[in-house]
Amino acid sequence: MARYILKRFSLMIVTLLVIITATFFLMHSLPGTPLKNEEKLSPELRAQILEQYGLDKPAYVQYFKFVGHLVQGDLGKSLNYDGREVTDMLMQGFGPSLLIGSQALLFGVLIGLILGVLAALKRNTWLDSLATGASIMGVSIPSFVLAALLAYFVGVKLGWLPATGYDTYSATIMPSFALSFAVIAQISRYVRTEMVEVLEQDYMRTAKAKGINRFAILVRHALRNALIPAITVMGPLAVNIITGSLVVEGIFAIPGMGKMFVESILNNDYTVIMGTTIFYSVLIVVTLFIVDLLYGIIDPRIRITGAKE
Amino acid sequence: MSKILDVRDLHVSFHTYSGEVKAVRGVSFDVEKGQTLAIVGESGCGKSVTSQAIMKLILTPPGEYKHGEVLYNGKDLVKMSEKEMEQIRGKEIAMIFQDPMTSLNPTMTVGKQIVEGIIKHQKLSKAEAKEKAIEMLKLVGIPSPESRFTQYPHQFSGGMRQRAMIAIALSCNPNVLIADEPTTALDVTIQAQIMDLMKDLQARLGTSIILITHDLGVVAETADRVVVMYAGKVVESGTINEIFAEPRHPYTWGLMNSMPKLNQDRSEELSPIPGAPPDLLAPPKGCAFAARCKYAMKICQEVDPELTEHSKDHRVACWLEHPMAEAYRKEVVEGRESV
Amino acid sequence: MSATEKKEPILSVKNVKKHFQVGGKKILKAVDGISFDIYPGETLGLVGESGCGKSTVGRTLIRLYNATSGEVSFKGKNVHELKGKELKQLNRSMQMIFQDPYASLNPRMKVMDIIAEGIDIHGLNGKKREDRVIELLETVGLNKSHATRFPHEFSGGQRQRIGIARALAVEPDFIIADEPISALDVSVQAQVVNLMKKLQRERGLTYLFIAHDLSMVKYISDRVGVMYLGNLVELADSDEMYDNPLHPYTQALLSAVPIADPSLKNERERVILKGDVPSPIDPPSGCKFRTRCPQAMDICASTIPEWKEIKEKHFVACHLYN
Amino acid sequence: MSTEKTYTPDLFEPIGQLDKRAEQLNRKQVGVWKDAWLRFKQNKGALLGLFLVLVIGLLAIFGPLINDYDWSSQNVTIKNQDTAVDGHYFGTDHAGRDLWQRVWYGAKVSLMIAFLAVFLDVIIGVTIGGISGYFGGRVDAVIQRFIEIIYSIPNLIIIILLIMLMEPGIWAIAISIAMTGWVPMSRIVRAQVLKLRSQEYVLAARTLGASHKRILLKHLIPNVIGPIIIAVTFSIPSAIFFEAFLSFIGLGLRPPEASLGVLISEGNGFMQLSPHNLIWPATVLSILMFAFNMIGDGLRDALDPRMKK
Repeated sequence: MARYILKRFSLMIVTLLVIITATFFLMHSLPGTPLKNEEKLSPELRAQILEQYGLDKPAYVQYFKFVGHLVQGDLGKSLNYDGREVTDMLMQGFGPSLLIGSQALLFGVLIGLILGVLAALKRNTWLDSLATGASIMGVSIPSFVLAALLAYFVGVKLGWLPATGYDTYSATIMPSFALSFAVIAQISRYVRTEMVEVLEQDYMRTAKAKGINRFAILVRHALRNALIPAITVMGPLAVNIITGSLVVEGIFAIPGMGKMFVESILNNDYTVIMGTTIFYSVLIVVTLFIVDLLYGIIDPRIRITGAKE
Repeated sequence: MSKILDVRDLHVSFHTYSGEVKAVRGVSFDVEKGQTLAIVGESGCGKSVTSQAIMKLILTPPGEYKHGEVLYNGKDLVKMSEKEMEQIRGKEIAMIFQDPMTSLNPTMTVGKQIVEGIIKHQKLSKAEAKEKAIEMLKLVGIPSPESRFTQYPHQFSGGMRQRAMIAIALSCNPNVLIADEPTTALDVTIQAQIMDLMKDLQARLGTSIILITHDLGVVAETADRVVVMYAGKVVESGTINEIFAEPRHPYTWGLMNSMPKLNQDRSEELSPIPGAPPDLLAPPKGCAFAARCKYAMKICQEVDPELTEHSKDHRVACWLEHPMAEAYRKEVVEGRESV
Repeated sequence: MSATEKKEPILSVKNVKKHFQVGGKKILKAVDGISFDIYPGETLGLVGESGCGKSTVGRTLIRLYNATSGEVSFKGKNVHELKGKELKQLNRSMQMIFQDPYASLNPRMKVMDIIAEGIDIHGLNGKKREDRVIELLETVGLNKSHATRFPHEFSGGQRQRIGIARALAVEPDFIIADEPISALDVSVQAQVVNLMKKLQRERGLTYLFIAHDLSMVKYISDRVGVMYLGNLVELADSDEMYDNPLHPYTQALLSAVPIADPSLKNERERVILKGDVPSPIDPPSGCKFRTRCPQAMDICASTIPEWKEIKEKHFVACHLYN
Repeated sequence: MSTEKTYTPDLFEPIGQLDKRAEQLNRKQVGVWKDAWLRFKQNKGALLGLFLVLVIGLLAIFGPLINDYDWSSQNVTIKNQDTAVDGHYFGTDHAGRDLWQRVWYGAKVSLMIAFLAVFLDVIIGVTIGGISGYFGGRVDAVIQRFIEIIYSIPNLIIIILLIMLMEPGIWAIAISIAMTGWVPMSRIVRAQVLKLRSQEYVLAARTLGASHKRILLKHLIPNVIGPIIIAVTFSIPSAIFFEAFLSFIGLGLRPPEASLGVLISEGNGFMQLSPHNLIWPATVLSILMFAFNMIGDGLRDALDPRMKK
């Protein structure tokens, strides 16, 4: 097990390094310039600004400086918002995003699980078709389309919930719901497949032959075995929610990281783009690491022998 | 001796994508207390389906109990509700399966899997159930049962897993043990261990055993009575000596002749049964074996023979048993003996 | 088969080892130094329980695996050093029949193309391709109408015969049959075994017959070798092996085979081995069988028993016979 | 045997073994692909999906011929009309352009990008997966480490960074999407090839002396084609989604160019005023994604050997 953790951990570190390096050099090779209103600047002022941000040095010097600062949690200053610390901006944006994202995840996982399990149990009935239909709808309607429609109909037309802003708790409901749609779809699909497979396993028959009642068999034997692999979808789910948040936050005018990221892209705000990219990557890579770890702890086959089979 | 289990004219079908597969088409046999009944036949003959049907382990759908009764101590299991069946399964009738690798839950300790049934049927406390489970592990010959109790199936070897399966099955002292190809997935030396264990436990506990197998050797060494199945039907049944010493159905002959004898001359050919069993999606009109039978008569293609009593225990479903075929049968038997 | 004994061996295996690397630094010694000869026209049976390395032996002989060490010489040439034309020749004269009738035929190819694969590869255009395939189909008891069908339409026994026809297409002299009947029903096994014997009579084929069914092996083989954990423990003429087994493992193996005759039930004395086969990744020291051997001695733990010809043509590796 | 029935002696005449019948094939002759089609046909949802894709595909090609407008001409006098007059079946947008024309033109562009991206996916994914699986050993190990790293970088971030690097346009978008899309494809192909490589029929071909080329062409490719087709059907909606997503956050095509994403993004801006600007392209997009997902589901059931029995 220790070897397994170590292997996963080193992979995580390598991945992060690759991401940071790639992001940095990609940003450096980008066309266009980060300076606002460049044409109005005098050459002296330009040079001064470039120097101030360290942009006059060769790329590799900037890189090492960047990594050095990064380790201390310093992501530099925004080029756009008159020198605001990127770290501060991230911290500010992270709160709303985290709230909305985790609400979406919780709701989505819960509903998805229920749908998936029911669909598998009532295989080839109307319930199964309904759940399958719902999950295909979930992957077919992009979150931003759903968000825009919700904002208009529920927010503007019906006026039940605030269409924009982040002032009251009720404002988080619609964005969370819009984001949870894809989660429901993904989870219910996965759980159904796993569950159907587990239900056909020989050990289910063994359990039944013991005279255990149907409900106990489901809980003790089927669910556990079906949900262990379902843990692995958590990584892709986190990615899904982040992807969705980029647009959904914009639509509902939530002052979160997603909105900030999109704006930084449109403004060529290099330091913010880099900061956010790295932050997202860390988030996802760490999530994947935790998921792997959890999987290893929960599945005795990995926990004990360090590998499946 | 008294009958503990009596299967009468059982029919089981499966509804599949291509149509109704009539897997079991009228099977009757009975099991006596403390005895071992072997059901033999080749793959697809319906022996496994029959064994699972007794415990009502067939999923419906796609399966369907079309007809027949399974009388256990006089009560018909086919008519019982799931709730009532829960009191039968594991407690009265228990089962072990062919593949010990897949028949145990991979994410539950072996101990828990034994305890589960004990708690359900014997109303013991957790501690008592654990004690009983460890006792069972010891009984089936698993060394250091206390530490094995907390291990997972993947930490067991194939033979050990089958022992654990037997421990699960016997933990509530069932009256009938159904063993569905219990040694097929195991190596010869391990197979001998398991068969030995089963015989030993039967002698100690007085359990009746239904042994499902394709291996006539295993049958000869363990069974008291034998049922031979072909294409979802019983073609011959009788005591072990009757079946091996004077088999009467051409299919039973075929099975025996296709195996090399102990001292078979290498230059002598084996006599295989040509062809393959019929597709049970559309079973033939007459005798299902007619197409592969060396001794087929016209009637065999037309009418399916019924199981008739040759002697008290010995029953055969073949037109050669008919009085009108007596002369031909004599000819056939003489021909067989002269070879 | 006394005539064959004086001949030169068609295949000679000298101290062949095949090790696999599994998960990091662990080494699985699937075959750990075995030697034997096969003479033209004979059938050598190779038996043992799962994981003993018998299939690995077969695959190493035909170069599906490269031997870790040792030498396989076929008709006087080292199999693992052949290249180009000589390698092509080897592919024609040495062939293989596989275990799983469902996995050994490509589901996307018609029977015609499956059987003709060897003909196509080696450009054997002596006869028309189609005629040759039909001839082969008839040899294995099938017919012309089967040529245009796909494998999934056939039964296990028929598929196995198609596999045999594919091997025969290149006219080999030596065939490795890797558990060719294990996946088949008893009555169908006899079909395949009879066919193999017929082909041997008619074409003078040499077989290496790998199986775990001891009674079938005895029936088909002239000589039998018994393997345990990557080593040959005993090798002798079939009758000699079954009547007079020397190695304790062979004795146990033979006594464990159930015999389909209830009258013998109480007469036989059985040796029931304790415990399981140890892992080939970390096998016991000395004689690998000592952990389960009812007659193990002190020396068995420290010294690997020598592979010796105890009687004429009867080899065994056991300290009891030193 | 019922004694009441009487049988005539001639019925008891021996006829012996029916040798020929014994070797006869029971089943009807059905090719592998035909069998798959029969299964696919049974799936109503999949058929519906196929139908919808065909309809939208035809409309994307021929739809613009139906009325007399074109996709880029503006007519400021009829801005944001939401009813169908004068052959503006879908009304007009904020610049007075015909929405019917724009939606079908946009659908065509979106489909083109998706097909292009998936085409690149297949080329890269099959090559890398195939090499990795077929050669195995060290080659495989190196490729797999590399893929593991790429896999744990959020694909969204790679896409965004790449697209910032290139001039926005059809190719740039397709390439960016393909840059992450090939990973799952290569995984599928690798897993299949690894499995097939040790199948006995491949071993048989090797013992017959078959060349690498022959094994690849005759044995491996025909047997991995099924899973590839399934993966392709699921990759198309995913590519359509990413195109729309990029356009929505302003990194895709720019108006007046049109794609479904561009139209949805524009429509979102005028949501309050005239929701039909959003609803039409959003509906087409969702139907398209729904249809491809349904087809994928149907194909998986039809081609997946696990379901065959």
